[in-house]
Amino acid sequence: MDKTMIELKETKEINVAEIIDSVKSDYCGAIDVFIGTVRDNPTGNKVTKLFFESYTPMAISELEKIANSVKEKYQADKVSIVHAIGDCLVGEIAVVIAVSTPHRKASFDGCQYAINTLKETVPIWKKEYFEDGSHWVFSHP
Amino acid sequence: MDKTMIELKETKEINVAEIIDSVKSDYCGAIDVFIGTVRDNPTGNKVTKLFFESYTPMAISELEKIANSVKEKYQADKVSIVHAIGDCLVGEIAVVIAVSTPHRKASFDGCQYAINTLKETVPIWKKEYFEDGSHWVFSHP
Amino acid sequence: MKILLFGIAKDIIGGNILDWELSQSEQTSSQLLEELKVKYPELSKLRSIALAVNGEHADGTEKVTSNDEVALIPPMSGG
Amino acid sequence: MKILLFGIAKDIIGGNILDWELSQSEQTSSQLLEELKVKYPELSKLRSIALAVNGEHADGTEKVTSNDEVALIPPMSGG
Repeated sequence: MDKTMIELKETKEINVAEIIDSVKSDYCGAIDVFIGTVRDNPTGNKVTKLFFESYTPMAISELEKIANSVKEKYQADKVSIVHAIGDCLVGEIAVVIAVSTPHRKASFDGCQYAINTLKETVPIWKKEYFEDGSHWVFSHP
Repeated sequence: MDKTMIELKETKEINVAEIIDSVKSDYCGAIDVFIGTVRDNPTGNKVTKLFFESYTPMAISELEKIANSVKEKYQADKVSIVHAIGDCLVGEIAVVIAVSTPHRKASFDGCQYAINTLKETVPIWKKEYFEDGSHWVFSHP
Repeated sequence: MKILLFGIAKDIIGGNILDWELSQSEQTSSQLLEELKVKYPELSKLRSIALAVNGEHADGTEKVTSNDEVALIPPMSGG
Repeated sequence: MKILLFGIAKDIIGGNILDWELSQSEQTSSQLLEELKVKYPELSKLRSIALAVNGEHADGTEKVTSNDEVALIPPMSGG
């Protein structure tokens, strides 16, 4: 039974243990998991929250393309990707990617490829809120 | 409060969510987690179980050295490493490494450095059991 | 036709959806994007601006009619 | 002195601990290792064999006395 997950959901609904469980495989000795969390800015403006919005059907379709690429390029057995939508406070989870592979190097390479590609191709937009305002990230040069 | 973990324990006692929680940090946007599991051999001898033994005080000391190196070399904020000891069945967890860093690339690099170094320097020995016998891994050329 | 708006494109154009009349019954996605930039010059000040046609990133050559689902894609920032 | 044994070294020598008399009251860890290999030639057939002295990987130059904690380190295979 394939339990892998390609989902957008509220950060409070993201269950890392469930995502890891979804990629377990008896023929894989390695799972790499990347967790992106909301980081406070150590210098400068204090981040109060992030807000994520998505073009949902296309975002899911692009995430599925990434999962399939990781399987093809890195011989991954299972790939799950869950991204937060809506408000996210400092310390909360923005994204989780889990990749299982027979051997360890491919799990790191596949997971890193997935997060790098997600940032380039998945229609999700992040708004940063500070104590004195807000802006859509990466919008302006 | 520092909740990071450097431990050897039975596989059934290893709690991945607790380990991930132990490296969370408001100033880190990235956590990379490597989970090594017992893999069945898709070709050839079927693995029935693994058995891990350790020279425990030295193993803990070597794991602490690795965690400190990851902090120094990759600017990691927190590093936890938990390795299984005793019997481990197919699908069970042998090792979990979690690394939190401000930015994502360092989390992948630091976690990969940690598992590669663990295999070279930490006095833990693995015996593989097959249906028709057993052997200490890597003992003979 | 309706063009879906996200992120900063909503702030520039106003609202989640733009009602838009194609200048020809069929045109390429790059032509459509150029016309949108003429109407909303603020779009050209973004780090990047592109279209998606029927849920796929457009490369500019797609033929667009009023039956297609078109979305404006400002710089993405997931992760 | 007692030398701690692990993994395949236990199978070769027998038991978890080897009772061993140093040939000199103080000698280098490399001398001790050579003497162990002479007594237990199967150790030389391993992919690698080394000592730890007081919980640190030995580089061969350490001075070993009967007060030190010494362990035989066959090829490690954690992870």
